[in-house]
Amino acid sequence: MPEYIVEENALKDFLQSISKGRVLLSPQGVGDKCQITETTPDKVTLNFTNTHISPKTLFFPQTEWLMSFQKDHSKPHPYVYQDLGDKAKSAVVFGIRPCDAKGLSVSNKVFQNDRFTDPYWKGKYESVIKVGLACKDPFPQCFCVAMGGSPYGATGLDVLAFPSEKGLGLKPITDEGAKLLAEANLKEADLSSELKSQEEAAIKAQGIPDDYSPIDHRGLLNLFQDPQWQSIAENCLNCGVCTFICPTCHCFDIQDEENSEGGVRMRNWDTCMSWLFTVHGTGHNPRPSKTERVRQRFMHKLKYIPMKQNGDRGCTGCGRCVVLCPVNIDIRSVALRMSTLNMQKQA
Amino acid sequence: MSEFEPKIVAFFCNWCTYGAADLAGVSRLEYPPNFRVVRLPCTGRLNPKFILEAFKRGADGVWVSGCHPGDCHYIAGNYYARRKFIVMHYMLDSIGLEADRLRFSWISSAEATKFQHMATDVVEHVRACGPNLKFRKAPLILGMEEVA
Amino acid sequence: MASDNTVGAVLVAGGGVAGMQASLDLANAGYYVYLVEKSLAIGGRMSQLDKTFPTNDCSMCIISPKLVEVGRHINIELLTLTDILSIEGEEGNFTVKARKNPRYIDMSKCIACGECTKKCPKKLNNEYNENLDTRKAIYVQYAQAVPLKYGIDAKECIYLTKGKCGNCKKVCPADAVNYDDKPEDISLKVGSVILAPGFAPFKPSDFETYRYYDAKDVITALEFERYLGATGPTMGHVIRPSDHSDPKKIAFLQCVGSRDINRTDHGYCSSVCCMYAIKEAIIAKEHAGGNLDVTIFYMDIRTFGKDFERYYEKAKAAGIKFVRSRVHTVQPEPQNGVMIHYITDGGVSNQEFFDVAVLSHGLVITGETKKLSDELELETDHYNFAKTSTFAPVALSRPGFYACGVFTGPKDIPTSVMEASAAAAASTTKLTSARSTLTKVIHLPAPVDVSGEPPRIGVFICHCGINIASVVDVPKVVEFAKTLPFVEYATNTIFACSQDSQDKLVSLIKEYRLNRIVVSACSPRTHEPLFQETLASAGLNKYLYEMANIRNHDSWVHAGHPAEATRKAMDMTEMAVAKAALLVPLKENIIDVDPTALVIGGGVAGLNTALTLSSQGFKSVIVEKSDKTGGNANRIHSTPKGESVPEYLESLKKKVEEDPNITLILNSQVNKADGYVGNFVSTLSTGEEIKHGVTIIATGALEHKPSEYFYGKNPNVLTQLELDELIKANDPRLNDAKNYVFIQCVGSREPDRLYCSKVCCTHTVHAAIELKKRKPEARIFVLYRDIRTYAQKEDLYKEARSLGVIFVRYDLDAKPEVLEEDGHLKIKAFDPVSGHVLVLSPDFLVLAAAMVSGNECELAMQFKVPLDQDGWFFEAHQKLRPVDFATDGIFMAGICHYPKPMEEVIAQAQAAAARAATVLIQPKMTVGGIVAEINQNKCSGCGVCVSVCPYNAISLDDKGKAVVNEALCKGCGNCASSCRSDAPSLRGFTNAGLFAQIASAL
Amino acid sequence: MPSLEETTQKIRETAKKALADGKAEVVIGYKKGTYPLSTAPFFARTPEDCDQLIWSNFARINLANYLPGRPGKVAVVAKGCDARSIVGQVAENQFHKDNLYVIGVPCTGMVDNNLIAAKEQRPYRDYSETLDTITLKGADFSTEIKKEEVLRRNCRTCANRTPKTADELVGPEVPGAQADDFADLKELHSKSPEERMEYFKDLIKDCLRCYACRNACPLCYCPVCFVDETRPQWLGKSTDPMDTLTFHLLRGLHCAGRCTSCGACETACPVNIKVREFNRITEETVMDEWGYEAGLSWEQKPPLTVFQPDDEASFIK
Repeated sequence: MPEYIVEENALKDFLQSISKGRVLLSPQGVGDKCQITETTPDKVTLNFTNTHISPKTLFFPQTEWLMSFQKDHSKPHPYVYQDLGDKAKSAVVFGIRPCDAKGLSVSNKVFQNDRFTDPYWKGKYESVIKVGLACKDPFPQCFCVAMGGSPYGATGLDVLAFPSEKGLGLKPITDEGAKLLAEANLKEADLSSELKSQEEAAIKAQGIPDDYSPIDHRGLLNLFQDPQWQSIAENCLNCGVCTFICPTCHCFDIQDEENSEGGVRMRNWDTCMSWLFTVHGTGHNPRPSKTERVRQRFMHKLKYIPMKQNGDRGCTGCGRCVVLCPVNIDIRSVALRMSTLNMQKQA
Repeated sequence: MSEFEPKIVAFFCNWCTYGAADLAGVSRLEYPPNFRVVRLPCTGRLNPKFILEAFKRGADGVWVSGCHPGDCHYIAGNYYARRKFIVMHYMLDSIGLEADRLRFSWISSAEATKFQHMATDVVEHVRACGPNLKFRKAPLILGMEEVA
Repeated sequence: MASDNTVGAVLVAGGGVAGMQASLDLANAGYYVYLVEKSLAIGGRMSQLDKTFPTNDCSMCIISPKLVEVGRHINIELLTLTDILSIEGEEGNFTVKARKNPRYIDMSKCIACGECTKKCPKKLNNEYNENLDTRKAIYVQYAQAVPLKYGIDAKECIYLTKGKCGNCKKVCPADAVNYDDKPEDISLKVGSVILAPGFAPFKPSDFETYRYYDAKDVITALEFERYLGATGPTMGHVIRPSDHSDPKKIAFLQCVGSRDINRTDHGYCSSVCCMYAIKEAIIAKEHAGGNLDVTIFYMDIRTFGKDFERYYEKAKAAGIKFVRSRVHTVQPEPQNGVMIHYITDGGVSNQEFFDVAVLSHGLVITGETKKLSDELELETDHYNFAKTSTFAPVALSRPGFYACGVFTGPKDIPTSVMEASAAAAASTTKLTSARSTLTKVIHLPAPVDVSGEPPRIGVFICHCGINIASVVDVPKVVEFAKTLPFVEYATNTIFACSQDSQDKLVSLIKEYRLNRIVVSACSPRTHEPLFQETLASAGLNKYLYEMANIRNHDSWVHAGHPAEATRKAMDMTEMAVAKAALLVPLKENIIDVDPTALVIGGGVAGLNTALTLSSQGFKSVIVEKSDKTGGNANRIHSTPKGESVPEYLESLKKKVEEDPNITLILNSQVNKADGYVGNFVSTLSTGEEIKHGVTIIATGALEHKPSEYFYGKNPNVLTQLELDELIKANDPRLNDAKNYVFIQCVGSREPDRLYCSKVCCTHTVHAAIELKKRKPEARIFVLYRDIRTYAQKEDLYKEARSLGVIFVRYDLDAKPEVLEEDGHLKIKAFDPVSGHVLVLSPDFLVLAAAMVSGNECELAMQFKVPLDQDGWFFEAHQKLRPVDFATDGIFMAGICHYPKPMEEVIAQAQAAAARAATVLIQPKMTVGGIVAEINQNKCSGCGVCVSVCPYNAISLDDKGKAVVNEALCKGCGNCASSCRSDAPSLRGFTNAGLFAQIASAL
Repeated sequence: MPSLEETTQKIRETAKKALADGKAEVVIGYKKGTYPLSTAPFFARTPEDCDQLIWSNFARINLANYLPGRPGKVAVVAKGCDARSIVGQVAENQFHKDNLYVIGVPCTGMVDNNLIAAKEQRPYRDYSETLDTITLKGADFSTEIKKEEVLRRNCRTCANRTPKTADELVGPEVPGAQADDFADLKELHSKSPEERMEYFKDLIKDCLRCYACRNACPLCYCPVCFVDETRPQWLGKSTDPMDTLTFHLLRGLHCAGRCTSCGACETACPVNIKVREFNRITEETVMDEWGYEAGLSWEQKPPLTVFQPDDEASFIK
């Protein structure tokens, strides 16, 4: 597939073109206010680090109403839940980072796979064309490389955009992406070598990546029974910030709410850091302490998901949890400890 | 009724204000029918959450009333309650709940007329505030057609 | 034991607060009580009061629960409209003849709806409001009256006098009016009699000087009280009676009909007027929003009780003026108000205009009461008060007769209540063998287990005749109720409270297997117990009941808005149903009670408590810190009544020593206390461990050691007790002494000890008389601030003056100056009457040193009971529970509570015994019901519930989690609202239940 | 004023001594973080461990958090605010004073990373700090920032910087800052109720309901928090603004008379909500009404567990 170039002054036209008949979504705001929102072509900027919290909100909002019932006997089906339906709108998101796109693709496999499909996720995920923006200058928190990704990675994207010397480079990834670009009337250009050298430089800028591959190899039980979990958990406040801002955390809690007229069934983000997450109706809690909960988080990201998703990790190195953890529990250090332990056990 | 009729949840202690309301009844002292009374043993039983819940559920006003300080059937229940009320009052006032929506009073079981006047006064003040639109939960959307 | 003919019942005559308290204590101690009241309802004078001093508690609020308790007590037979005709027999077995006068209302039918009163054409003066407004010929005495049943004033009723009208019978929806009601003579068998006939307020009509008889703006204090009262003629608005305008200036004239032998023969002090005047002044100022001047004209301010002096100071700080002068003339002004003429302390004649003059009239024994005393052959004093001795303060001259309240002398409510309990104890010391022989017990069917069943709610909507149904669309409410979740059955009923409705309720519960009942009718405050009993008789746990008050809170107050009232009734019913669905059966548990009392302190109070308990058949252990019993009384020579204290003490100690029920442990104190009512375990300093069911604290107080007036520096400066010791020992030093000076209030009524020590004025006057009698030529000066010889003690003051004792007043800012010249005392004191400085050179200077608390902080902490700011033990309620602590099972007696003279100490000791007996009588106690419980899984052990529990019912267990002691919990719910994690839950008022109510209210 | 290094040294010595003297089995302190401008809580159990302890301008988290329910004897490094929290925890029976050794660090305030981010947007990989400055080092730049300019809000108004209730101070007492005068709250209070509510609703509009503020709070140690209750459910769990507001209101009420303005909640908030705003309201109330400041002495009783018969409350009619 060909690559395209959009010159700096043509960016607006390009965005105009790809958002025709669609909603345009793009990161807006700076610092802790930066998030992907509906916008117009003139407001799109390439000058941002990354959204403050992950863009999973696009497909998996913090609160989502699923169905409702009403109590009025004069209306049809009183007291019976009715599907509120999928509210997906056709959209294009411009500026999603490769780490997040990859992360969302991990969640996508959770929400739709050969066993079942979550219609609420599916509708939204599939109606959004994802144009990613590669990271030329990585930030101190970035470690996508170590997690098997790349600042120029294309997983989960339809199109990868990157800052080229001549403007904005665009590389179609999927057919849908190719179609989008083809319809945009763009100038074709061979940017493959520039892309390659940029990517290499960006990878290099992240430094020599830690090697977490030992985690993949063997020993689920070894990892599980590692006494070090206790010392990691000792610091943890179970605050759950890591899960809320994570692009691959996808757990939710179903809640019903009612008033005098009727009620709705909704789902809200949940966090495995919470005591409540696993507590049973009987009061029994299979994850009774911080240790089990902390272990769950890291094992899920770094062991269970790779086991289920052909080696793809549940962490894509976006670094949000590294920055936002109030007690500096750094997933990189934890992954290293898991790697080291495993090697010791094998030795 | 074309005029806005406020809905008010009242929390009365059993021994004083509930008694005053009983006596107002015995004395046939009329007051507006806008209250629904939740009877508590003592204002000391009033958890601040009850007030918030009433507003969240759409009450236009809340009225809390108990024994005068020193008259508590439970020796000191209303003294402790008063401290809670002070904290609660300033908190809700600070965050912008109209002061007239939340009334605290002390009405003894003998003060039927005070009860009547207070009841009327509470309704008038809440009515002047208009419907509670800001300090309540958004209505639930119950049908597909209404979904944006 | 009951082989003799002892009767286990007591007659209590008088349904005022004293009679009620005596009845309750008797009934709770295993005696059947006939409470005879001559009017329509109990409540007495206290029901007329707006507020009570010194806490400004609402009088009705605090008396109401007591009224209801008396009215519902299974072992108190309330005989209203009843006169005592004769009492024959002797202690242990009296026959009382009494006449029940007709009420003309069938009490079992009357629902107190008030329809009759509305239609009655006859307007009459309303005695409850001191005739300031009107009532009808068919009426209730006051709105909260018990029994809450109407009655017809036969002398005034048009039908009964003229045979016409009959309106009330026509409108009565319950068919309760019975014009054919007749007097009924009854005969009662009782073992003893307690008389609590109370008093009448002095009628100042005869005083032409005060012009009460003709000046509209001269009113009595009780009239003023009614003006202040929320249920009074002006609903609490203070007016100038002549034109109903807002008064700007009010004068109180003290000692009207008291301390007066010129016109009234009432030489005694009425004890309460200073305080009630200050109270009314404070409340009036509050009502007027500050726009009111109040002046109190007085002779001596007598604020001698607990917290009274502070109250006085508070009044002064609030701007109430106090003028020391007896007003000689009140002159009505032409239009409104009065001119008051008086002479100041300095002898200057003055006059001042006031809008209203309030006469602080005294307490008087009525002719009717005097007649009763005479008929019963009871000795009375020259003021018609019944005679008692210091050492048996509630026993009357005839065996088997006891008294409480103002019958024996003017006194305030707490003292009356104390005496009431004392009378309950004293009147039954001879009846122990017959205890529990006449009392009734309720037998209930075995409860049906409904746990685990889904709620099946029965809803009963009451018409209350037309009281509800004329406003609320009852059938519509019933139909609505049927649609509510868990409602299995809903119906309407004309009178839910009638016997046939109750029977129907029982059968419906069975027929529909109802396991929750909601009644939408009247107030749970009056009717919940009735329905709960019905539930219990159907085998349903009585807590599976909820009530919607659609009468008092709805139909009666929204008569003009039937549609809204119906909507409201539906909402109220929905709220009740929502709460009911979440109700669970509440268990009541049984705990054992150790029938032993621990009495801490072996003074007069402690010894009397133990002896009284022993006479009731209870064992006690007295723990005394020192090596001998008797306490301060060991130093006292004689009582103001002239009785010998040493002789009394000797016999008292002997009785205690010989009593097999009493164990006396000297030289010991409590080191550690655990447990709760029924089950205390205390460890003594001797190492001994004592198990006891109740605790009585009677640790006494100390005489203050003055640090002024050369005390401790000059051997001729003595305290009162030191003088008493000299008198007692007939010390030769007294033989030579000719000149005495007494200085009062040494260490009392000063900023850092802001209370009156109560006993010193009487003590000084008594000692002065004694010294004068011994040596008539002795010159005695008493330097005082206010002489506080209250009640009949005023006679002593008068006697001392007539014996030539010279009283010179001083102010706190000009205290007497004491100098020493060559070892001789010289005292300079300013005499405000003459305006000169007196220089006195006494042989002895006697200091009326304050009584100070023993500072029992440790003991207080051990038993978790409070001390007040002056170090006195703090009672559960200053008016109505003067011997109880808030914590159940702990009582107090004597001067550890507050300084008081010996007769009051002994009365309080007997009262403590009576209160203790109500616990000790029960081999098992029922606890539980509406109490708090802690979900320990949610408890963080932070202790906030422990801090806020007013009853010390919560403690932390060995795991650091909170636990509720059901025996102590009263169900206020403070813990439940204070806990951040909602670990405590108040049964019957759970968060879930209340949330359900809120949700269905909206 | 001792330098960061000197204080670090003193902390290490004190910690080692506390372990050696048997005053503690573990010393809870700070170690250098893995990410610029951070520290991590550290549990030192051996003298070697103690050498990892540091003092820093980024020792933001309140280590009192780790005390409730912890068995054994513990020494803890505490700033002024942390020490006040510890007093509260002891008063509320969360930790026994006998098992506690408080190593107090007179504190000159901690840095708010968001303020740094506002001053320097370029990516930096390294940094250095002194007691008064922070220097950021990027690929081609170095920026020095005065600490005074980037102090956390709560540190700017901290009048109790020296932990006076500590068992031992590792440095000389430092003067407190001008206490919070609540001028902004007073200013806000002069506005209309609509504006006030707007302000607070806007304040919390980004709230994720993650409850990190609660979990970071040393006083939020309840076994079950009211937000996790189901019967009754005190508040809904969705993003409904009123439910969110209820959460913050109730947390504010629960902290009344207890909050020591340690700022842990704001430090933990992933979306930088000024969570403490709600606590400040109650802080002002307990100060104005009862002259109460939490955690200043071992004897004081939290204001909602006591009362005075004449407590002023003129709004009660």
